Amino acid sequence: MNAEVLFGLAGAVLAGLGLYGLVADPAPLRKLLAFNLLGGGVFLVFGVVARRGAAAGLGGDPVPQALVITGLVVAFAATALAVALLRLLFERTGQTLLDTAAQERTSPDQADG
Amino acid sequence: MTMGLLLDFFLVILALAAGWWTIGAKDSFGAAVAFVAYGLVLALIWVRIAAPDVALTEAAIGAGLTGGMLIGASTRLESAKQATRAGGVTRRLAIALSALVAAALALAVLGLPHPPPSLAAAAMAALPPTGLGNPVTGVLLAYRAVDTLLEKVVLILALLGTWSLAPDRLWGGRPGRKERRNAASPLTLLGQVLPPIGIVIGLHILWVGANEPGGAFQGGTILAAMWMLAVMAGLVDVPAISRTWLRLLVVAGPGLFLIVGLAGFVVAGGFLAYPPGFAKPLILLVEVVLTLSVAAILLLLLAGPPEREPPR
Amino acid sequence: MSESLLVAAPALPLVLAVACLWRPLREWAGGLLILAPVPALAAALVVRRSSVVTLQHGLVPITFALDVPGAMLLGVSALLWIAAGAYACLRRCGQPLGGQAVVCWLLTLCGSVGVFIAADMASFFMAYALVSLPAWGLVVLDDTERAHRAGAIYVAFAVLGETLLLIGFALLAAAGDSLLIRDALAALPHSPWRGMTLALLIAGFGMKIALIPLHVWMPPTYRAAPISVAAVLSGAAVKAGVIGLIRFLPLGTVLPGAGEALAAVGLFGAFYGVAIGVTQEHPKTILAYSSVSQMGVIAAVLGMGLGAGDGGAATAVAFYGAQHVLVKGALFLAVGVAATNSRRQLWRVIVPAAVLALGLGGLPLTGGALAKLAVKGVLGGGIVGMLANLSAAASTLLMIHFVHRLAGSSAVEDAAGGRELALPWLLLAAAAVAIPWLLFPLATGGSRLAALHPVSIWASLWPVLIGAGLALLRRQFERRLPRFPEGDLLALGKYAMPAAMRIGEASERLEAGLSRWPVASLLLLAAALLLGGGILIAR
Amino acid sequence: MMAPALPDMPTAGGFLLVLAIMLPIAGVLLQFMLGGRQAERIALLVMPAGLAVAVAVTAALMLSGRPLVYHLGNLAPPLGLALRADGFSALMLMTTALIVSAIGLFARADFATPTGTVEARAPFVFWTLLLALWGALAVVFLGQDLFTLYVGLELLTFGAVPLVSLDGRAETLTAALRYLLFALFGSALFLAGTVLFYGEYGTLDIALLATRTHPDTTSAIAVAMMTAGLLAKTALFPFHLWLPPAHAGAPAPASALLSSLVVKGPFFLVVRLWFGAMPGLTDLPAAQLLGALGAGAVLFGSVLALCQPRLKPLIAYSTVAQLGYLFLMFPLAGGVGLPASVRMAVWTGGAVQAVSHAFAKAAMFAGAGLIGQALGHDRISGLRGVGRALPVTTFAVAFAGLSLMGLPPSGGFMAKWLLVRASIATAQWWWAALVFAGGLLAGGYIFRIIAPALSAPEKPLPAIRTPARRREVVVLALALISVLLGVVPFGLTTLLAVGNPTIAHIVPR
Repeated sequence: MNAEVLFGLAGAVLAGLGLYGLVADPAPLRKLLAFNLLGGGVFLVFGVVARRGAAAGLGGDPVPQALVITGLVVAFAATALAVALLRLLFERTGQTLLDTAAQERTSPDQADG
Repeated sequence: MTMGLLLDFFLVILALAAGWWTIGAKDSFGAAVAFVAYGLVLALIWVRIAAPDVALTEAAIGAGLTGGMLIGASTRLESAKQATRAGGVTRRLAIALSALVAAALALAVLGLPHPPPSLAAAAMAALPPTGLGNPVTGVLLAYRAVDTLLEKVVLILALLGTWSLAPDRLWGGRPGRKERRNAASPLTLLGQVLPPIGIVIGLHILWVGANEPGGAFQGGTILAAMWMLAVMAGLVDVPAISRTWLRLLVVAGPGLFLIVGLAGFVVAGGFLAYPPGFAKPLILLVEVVLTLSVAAILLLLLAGPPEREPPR
Repeated sequence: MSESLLVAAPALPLVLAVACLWRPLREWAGGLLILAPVPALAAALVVRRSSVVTLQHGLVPITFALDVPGAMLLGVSALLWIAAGAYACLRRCGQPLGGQAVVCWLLTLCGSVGVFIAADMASFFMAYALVSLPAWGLVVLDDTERAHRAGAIYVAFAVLGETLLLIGFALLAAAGDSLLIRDALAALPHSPWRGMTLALLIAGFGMKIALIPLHVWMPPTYRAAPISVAAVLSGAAVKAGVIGLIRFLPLGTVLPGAGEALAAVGLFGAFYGVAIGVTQEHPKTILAYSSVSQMGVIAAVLGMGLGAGDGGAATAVAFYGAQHVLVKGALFLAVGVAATNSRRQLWRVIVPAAVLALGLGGLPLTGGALAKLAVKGVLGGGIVGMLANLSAAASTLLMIHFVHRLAGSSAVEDAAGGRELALPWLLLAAAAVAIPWLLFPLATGGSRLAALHPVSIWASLWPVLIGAGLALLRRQFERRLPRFPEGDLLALGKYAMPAAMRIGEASERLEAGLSRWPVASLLLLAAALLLGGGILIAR
Repeated sequence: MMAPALPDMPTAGGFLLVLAIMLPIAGVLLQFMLGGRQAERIALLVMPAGLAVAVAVTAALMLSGRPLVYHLGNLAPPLGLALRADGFSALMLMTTALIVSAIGLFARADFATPTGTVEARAPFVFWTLLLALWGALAVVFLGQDLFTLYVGLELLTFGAVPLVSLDGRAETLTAALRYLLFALFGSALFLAGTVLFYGEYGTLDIALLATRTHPDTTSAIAVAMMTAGLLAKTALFPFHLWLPPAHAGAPAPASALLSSLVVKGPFFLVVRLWFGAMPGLTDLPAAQLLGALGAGAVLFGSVLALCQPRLKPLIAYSTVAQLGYLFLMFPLAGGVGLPASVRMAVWTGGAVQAVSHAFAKAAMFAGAGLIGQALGHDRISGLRGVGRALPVTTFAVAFAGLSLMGLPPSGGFMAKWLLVRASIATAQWWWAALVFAGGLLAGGYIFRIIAPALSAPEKPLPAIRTPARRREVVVLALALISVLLGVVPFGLTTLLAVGNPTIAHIVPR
């Protein structure tokens, strides 16, 4: 057992935790947290890949490291958009349930514009 | 077992505990707090696996911005009607399948080849023409510059999406509520003292990014944080989203990046290629402007959609 | 020059249909309806047999060719289209036809012409779709509840037929690896999918010619459609199915099983159509059941031809079909014309109509008698030949019933329109008498005199006499006859509806489940695991 | 070791690929900066330019018979990033350019900045996102690096989600949130696979991966995760939970873009992955699983379309169904020793289905928008008389329906014909039966729209707002293209063979 294997397995377990939250927790905010948790796990695996690629005097392969940075920014952007949607949904309806859409198909006519 | 490995074990246990807490916490607020802790532990792990650039980003974005945003959301949505918890069967299935996928991922990680493939040597070999010392910056601003450019566009789209949620009549107005300035509040003091220091640190991180860990995004995050602090202290207000200078600030970074890239067609024989000898100054210029744009975008993303009447 | 007529025949209606999207042109729509089939008629008359035109433009080359069966059906169909077009615009009394009517009419015409000359599968399929689907717009022209119900049934069967043919054609193309019908057909007997291909093709074309039990759309459709539309559908459009069978059955090869099955189904239909037809009240419905019966005879002839490997069956069937085009078209117009005549003058319609109608039963010296003579050889003299003669008797019975109903039905419908309506009708009726005599030598290679021989006359007379006798019997038992709804077996559809509704409801319940986040996301994880497992296991 | 084969070297004209991506992106930046009315003007300016670039790319491919390749920053993969256009990319690029331009023209009436306003919310957001989606799709169709493609997918998602909730009704907010969260779920899975690929092969470049991949445990898991992530984003049954509310709830021009183009992006990447990065997967039972999900989509989506009481949800479920056909490509194109002619049939069939559905669906949603505006509702039971009031639109919707049903001469027919041929040639009967059933069901749901539309209204329709003739013509043009694809295939096979090693050698030039 070395550090890379340890962190790699940790990344996998964290991803699993995130997946569970994403699937099973009904609150969208918690799903968002779980998504970020899942992302963290995946990035950690990428970090392990980078670390394994240490060479040429570098502590790790810089390419995956750079990709993780980009990935973190994209995940943040996603979180920001989702939070804005959630907040507005809450202000409008007082709830943030996702599984109500199934009933909405029978809602009265839309005024499409 | 070496000390280092012991420390790694400890970090892993901390990360798993924070992750567990994020999923299992009773209320959203607790979960969001746990997530911030999770981000900070991850940042430490990134240091441990020799990725200080990522560590900085994880701390700034993963723990700081994302965490802060989610904590804010959890307090806002506190009174939201809660859905009933998933049924037992669903949860058992979710546990089983998530565990299987995690196991598959673990299996895949264990199956990675020896010796591992790496672009480290190639990245270092290509670095001298750029004049940079930090290969991560080389990847972000030169080898894979288009990813970075598109990532900025992603940020702008997220901003546009956030703004699009405003009511029509408030379009063009200022986001958030006006913070009252309270001279006696410690926040005001912080808001007055910290930003100058923060700006210096931010610019420093940006500057050293060329050769040391750091760079546009990390620097921009710190600038945005300082700006936010000043906003929260009521010292400055978030600008109205219709302001031309604000729009210009937001697109300046990616815009300049794109212009430099297109100029590469003419002067360096290719899109996003830098002319020999001018690579480093050009990259630094792009980075400075990108930092400012990133700071503006992050602030605006934190501030949310416009909530006040637009200026007439 | 003459080859270019072959291209112009389907092209002119298509071009006019597109042009008619321009509103001002529709003012002259009446003239266009008469003009549009003219190149097709000319092509049938002038174009040399066995000439081939290939247009190399699209993904597949389009090939047109004309042979004797195709030319016969093309010519008489064009005549019917002209006459019915004239009838349609005269009936409007100067009122312009609607855009829907004109465009759908022209598109159906284009397809109707196209199926007779298409020599490759792609253009045949295209033409077949055109002759089937736009006709829906014609069936529902009256915009009544009945018309829309009939239209829905029509379209359902048309689409079903198209889809069966799509797969059948794909199998055929796979067998021969060529899109030319001739090549594909040559390869069919050796195809590993021969049985399947034949079944699909017969079912697909059988839909069009109302092979039992795929006939249920026909009576309600003809009943609901306007007179002129019913005339072209029953006369010309149905022959798309006939030419389809002629073109796509490997008639030169001996395929006993398939042939005898087709013959049996056809003969059954010949009697079944009459049996249901005599219980019907409305002249148009009776004519529809007569079509079911007549097409049954055609299927029987083709079946016998297929069983015996008799390539000559194609021409005989085409001749039989050509005769039916004119007679059935004229009879439908007669229903319309009868409605415009006062009771006193009704005989002017009834007498010629009766001659034509009895022709379907084989009345000597009529086209019908010639047609029966032409197919006699293929049917043979055995039990099948006997049954065919009996079916002629049955047809006579049905046609006497039709004439009776026609006489009792002044002002049935289409009461508008003037005396000039009689003109296209009379012309068509005259053509129905004369043209079979002209075509007879071409179709059979025999002499017209053969038809005038007393033996032949007796052979066609006795079934008519039996039919007449049966008609008298029918009058006796008029009250005791059961009543069947139009489309008989269609009534079974009411049992299918609840089943369909249940499927719909079950799907909606399933969808409500799948729309739930945990379900969808668990399925996603499961899919990821299955995909990974699938790759790993097979490795 | 041999040097990589020629196609991976940069080619003349490769800069066109940069333009194809950067033109819309530059447009987005300018729109964001100048705002207001300028957003619309810039979109209208970029449309012809982008169209010209797409035409130039296609022409370059057709003339040279070789794919276009460009190395960004003059740096070759694996360290640098490549852009590459093969025939399929060029076809999708062209489709995107045409549909985006058509919808842009169509949407001018819906998203005009009102006079007296400097900048209005909905128009500003719509015009900016229109170009953003275009740029994102260009990245997806041209990118060669899996991570760049990941960023492209995120661009696509972030461009699409705000369009769903553009009118701000609560149910569209829920729809947008579901869409976003499920798409993020997919992104995470895709990213996980990407990470594993890099770890195993040290590159993310598809062309390099194609020469290096072998189906060991890690690769299998990576491909499975990436595929699952993409399926979530393309809304293949049974992962379509987000699609009907999102596509039915968005404003009509946005629905047209989402249903015709946006869902094709992730599908395109599944093709890239299975035929490009990891060839050989289609021999495996996993390909049958993809086909089976496609079959489920066709049947289930069609039945649900038949059950919908309103027009836009019906069209949305039709998208669920039509996406299914695309996934028949995977089980059909596999098989060792499959004749090249069959492979070509499958490729052409899949590509024609993708393209003709895009045009047909854009026409349908745009047409549904016009009908909805004219009537003030989109209940199917209330469609009677629309044929008289809006003849051109009704005609266009009927034509588009023809293509969805797969009747000749439409592109939909050509696609089904080729897929059936391939299923016979590979002795996979069940797919032919599926096409059979799918055609009938599609006939049913199209008939549900057309039949009432062409019948007389029960009572005179209330005052109908007749749409501008120009808008109707746009809808008609979209529908006509989808129909004519079957007759005039525009040199499709030649184009598709460019840069596609599995079929390139059999197409005569």
